[in-house]
Amino acid sequence: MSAHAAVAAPYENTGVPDGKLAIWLFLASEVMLFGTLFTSYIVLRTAAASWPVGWEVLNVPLATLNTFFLIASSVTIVMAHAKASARDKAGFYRFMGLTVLLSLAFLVVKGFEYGHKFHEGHFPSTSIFYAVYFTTTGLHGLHIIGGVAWNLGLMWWAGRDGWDDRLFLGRVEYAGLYWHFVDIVWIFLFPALYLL
Amino acid sequence: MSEHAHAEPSFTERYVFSVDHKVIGLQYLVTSFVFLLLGFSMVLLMRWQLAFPGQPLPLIGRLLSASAAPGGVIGPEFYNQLGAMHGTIMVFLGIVPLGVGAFGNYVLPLQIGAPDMAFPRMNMMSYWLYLPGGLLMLSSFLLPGGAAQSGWTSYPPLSVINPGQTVWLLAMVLLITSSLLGSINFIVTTLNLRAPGMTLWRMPVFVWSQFVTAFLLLLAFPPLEAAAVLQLMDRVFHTSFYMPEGLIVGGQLASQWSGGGQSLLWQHLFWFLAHPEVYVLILPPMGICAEIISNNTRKPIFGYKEIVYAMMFLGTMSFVVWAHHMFVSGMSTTLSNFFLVTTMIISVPSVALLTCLILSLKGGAIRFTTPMLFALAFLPMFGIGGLTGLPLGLTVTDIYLHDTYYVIGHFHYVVVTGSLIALFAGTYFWFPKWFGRRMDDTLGKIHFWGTLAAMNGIFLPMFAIGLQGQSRRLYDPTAHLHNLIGQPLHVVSTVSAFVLMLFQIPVIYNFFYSMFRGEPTDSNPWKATTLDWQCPSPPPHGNFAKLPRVYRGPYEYSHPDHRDDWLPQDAEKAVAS
Amino acid sequence: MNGNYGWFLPVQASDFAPAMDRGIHIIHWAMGVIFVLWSVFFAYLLVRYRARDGHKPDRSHLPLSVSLAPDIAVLAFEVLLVVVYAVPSWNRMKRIPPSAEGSLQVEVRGEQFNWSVRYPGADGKFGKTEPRFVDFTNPFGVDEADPAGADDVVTVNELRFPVNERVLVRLTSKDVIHSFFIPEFRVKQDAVPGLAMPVWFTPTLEGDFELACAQLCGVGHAIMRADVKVTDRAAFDQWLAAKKNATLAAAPKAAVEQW
Amino acid sequence: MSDHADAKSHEKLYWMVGGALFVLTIATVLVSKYHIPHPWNYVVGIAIAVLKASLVVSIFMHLKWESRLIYYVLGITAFFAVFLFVLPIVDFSWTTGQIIHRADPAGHEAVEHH
Repeated sequence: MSAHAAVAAPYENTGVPDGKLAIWLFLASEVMLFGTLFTSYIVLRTAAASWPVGWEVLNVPLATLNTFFLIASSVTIVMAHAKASARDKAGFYRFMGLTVLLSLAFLVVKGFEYGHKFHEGHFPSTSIFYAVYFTTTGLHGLHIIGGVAWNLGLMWWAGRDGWDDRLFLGRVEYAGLYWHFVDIVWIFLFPALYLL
Repeated sequence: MSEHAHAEPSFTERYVFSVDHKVIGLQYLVTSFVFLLLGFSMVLLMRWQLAFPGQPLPLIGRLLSASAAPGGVIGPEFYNQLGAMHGTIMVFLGIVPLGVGAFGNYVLPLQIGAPDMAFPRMNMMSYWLYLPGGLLMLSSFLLPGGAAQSGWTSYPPLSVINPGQTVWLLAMVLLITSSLLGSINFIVTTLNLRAPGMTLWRMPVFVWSQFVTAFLLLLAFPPLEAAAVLQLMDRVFHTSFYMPEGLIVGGQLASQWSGGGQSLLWQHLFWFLAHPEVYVLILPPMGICAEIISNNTRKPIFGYKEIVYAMMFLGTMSFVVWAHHMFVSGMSTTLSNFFLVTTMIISVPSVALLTCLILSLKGGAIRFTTPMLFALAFLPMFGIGGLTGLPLGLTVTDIYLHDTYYVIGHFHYVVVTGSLIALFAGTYFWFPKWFGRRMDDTLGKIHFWGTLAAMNGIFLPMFAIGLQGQSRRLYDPTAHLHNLIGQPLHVVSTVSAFVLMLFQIPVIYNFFYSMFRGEPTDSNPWKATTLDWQCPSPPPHGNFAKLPRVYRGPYEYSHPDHRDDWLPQDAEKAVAS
Repeated sequence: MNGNYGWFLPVQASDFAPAMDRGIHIIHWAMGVIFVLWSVFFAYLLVRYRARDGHKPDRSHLPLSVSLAPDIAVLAFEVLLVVVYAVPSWNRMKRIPPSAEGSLQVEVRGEQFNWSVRYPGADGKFGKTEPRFVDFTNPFGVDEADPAGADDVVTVNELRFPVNERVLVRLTSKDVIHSFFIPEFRVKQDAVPGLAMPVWFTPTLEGDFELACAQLCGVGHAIMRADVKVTDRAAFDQWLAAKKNATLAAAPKAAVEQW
Repeated sequence: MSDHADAKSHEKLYWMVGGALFVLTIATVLVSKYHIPHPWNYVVGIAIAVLKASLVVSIFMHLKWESRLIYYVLGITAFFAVFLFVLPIVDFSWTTGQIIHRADPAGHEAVEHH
């Protein structure tokens, strides 16, 4: 990706490799994106006449299970990075595979939840609560799909000649950083929509 | 320098899908100039309708479609489309890509001695998201609903009810993603790819302005992207983020929106972006002016550190002033006092920047080359723009002046006679670096004096019309009685607008003629000290044959113990003889 | 075109107008002085330091204190302006609405390209309104059952105020954002659907004025205006009574079928 | 980045943090199930979420061992995000007083905003 090796750079630089700086900047912009969604949620909630209680309207036990999936996938992706830095290829495949499986499980549960709501006749246009619910979880779901695609790409690339590429380790770490951010968004989204 | 030496790149790889920051810079340059021309021709149609309401357009009246302009007379719907698209094209497709995309992409790596951007492929992706976004925006004119017609600010509920906004929102998402990737690229390049010896405090002011602008783009655009997604959901899936209860549209209850939303939420999120956006419009041109003034006064600019600190302070404060656009929109009045104070605070760094640039002239030997003429004209013109911002920033006087032509005069003085003139200066200044040839000087001076006079002719009357209380975005100003007295001023503005279009012909001809048959120049015609003039022009792939080492600050002109009056940054030491 | 409008600000026809105009005058005088001073200094610099034979640029710079003087001066002027003028008058004009009893209440509701106006009539109370009762003859959707609404007077695109009496407007909108702007009264407030914004002023001059919509509200934004007439109290009461009889004669049928 | 020597200790640390996150998730669900008086349930809910997020950021995202530059970037973002949050909410806390709570189109009176 970057035009020069991070380590032997003759250039005046900050010691932080390009990729890491880029991913943290990207996460900064994502913080502003999801921050806006949370501001809109809080503003719409304070201005609304009445706001349904998460327990009655949404399936909280299922969402708790979903949270477990996402937290587990966070653990497995950081383990995958640890294994990759320890040059243990089998370990890397095991944990990265687990991460992809857990995120797919999250998507399946989310799909089931959406289907159940559509079946009951609740659509984004039904009320402001459902509008906020579908939009925020939908955008978060899109970010998860992006993450899954990135992780699968990494595994495929590792299989070909990526494992010995000098940028491989960095990219695994950046995939991890992005994934932890998506997990943090869910950590705030889960209580905001379901519990409070 | 480049890591992937492979077979000689094909034509498309070299010019169309190129990863070289110089080619991408030129692609941005030509595309944004075309968009500026398009946006300007739209405003000519509007100006005709404002000066002579109801009279058919001469010559091209018959060419317009019957629905848009029945009998050659522009209809109100088409007028609103022109208004909304003029604003959007000029801001998002014209000035920002020119200032950040073209000049930033081309000149920044050269000025810090880098071979290319940190992520060349992502840089190419930025352009190839910007161009489809721009074409999608333009194509909305041909779609059945017509283009967006709720102003470039697209306030709901009007923008949710009106046709044409969906394509506008999709194009905006593309443009925002392009700007986001661009800003990441700029920040990483500025921090990690500086030539050895080029510490942060030896970077030219232009690089600092691009650096601060990149942070503004990075952190201000995502809120608009989220707000655009919410508005897209309102339009397509009938959610009601911005639609309150009990809307009665066209006599019936608008039942497709269940209500519960807040229209003011969009205004907060939009202006949270739009105010840093206007500082994105002004910071790169100020950086260009600092370069040109220092070069043409043959002495270091006044207060390098003050300028950089003022730019940083301007960037920081620009996130805290957005609601001075909403004083009369129903925002809480206590909050208005807060934004009044922050707006007054942000005027200080603008004054500081202008003071430093003007004091840079003191003690110099001013050469009145064409770029210098434009840069000098920037100072008083931006002064008028800044000063007229005072009554608008003050809550009380804004009650009367909000959304009148006074506002239009204010921001056009800042953007047109401010940014655009500085960007013209940059074009004349760096043209020899881009093409190895110089733009013709006499044509340049004709273009300068004509453009300056015509621009003032358009925008000065707007202050008078605004003080008379004429609202903006009026299809036919004579429909309101209190506007009738200002009608002759509209005629003056319209005539000046057509004159301004005439004066753009010299620069267009000059630009394309000099590209191939201009007077050839050496690699440093202006005798400049910054690194971009120490490499051949046009620079080859990888820019510098030998990696330059930097020994001193950017503006060492008239150094006491150096033989000629400019000492390049990468020169080992001053040579006395 | 009556004599209200000149080359500069329109006639001052409300109690806020003099205060607002004073601010505009002060700022424009200050801007003029600052711009002239800067231009003179700028021209001097261009002439004095132009490139010519025998003229060497000198790199000595003014000390920071001198260069920051203009910024400090502008900031001091602004702080003075904010503390002495802006915050107090803003609070007076926009912060605390006057009591409903002490002022003439009017409900103004913007819709795409008309201003519906309602006076509460003798009982001083507005009738309850429902969105579903809205139709062409009933722009506010006044509920028939509510006795308070019986004596309300409804007009479209026509406002009338008695002179020297405080007016409290309850401003809202039916569909999109409009803006209640009377240039002569120096009053402007966006009419946001879903919000009821208080706007208040005291007309001080009798005559014909104009309410113009100041926020883009669609295709007919340019023609969205209403006539504002300020007369003495007697003429106002007479007009109100005449209007009352007119609306009674054309009272909508009792049962409005539901569709 | 962490070199190989203490890789083992890091892995143990990751599993412990994973466990802590599990426990906190269960805690936040239980807290919301057994109702806490009005203002406090928000405070506790947000506090647990912030605690979980800080665990993920500091350990999983290696922020503890990161260079100061990343702190500056996150500091700037946090500074602007605060304004993005605080000001619209302050504004709407006043604007809600102006909202017209129309009778629900279905006819029954909308609950008056307390």
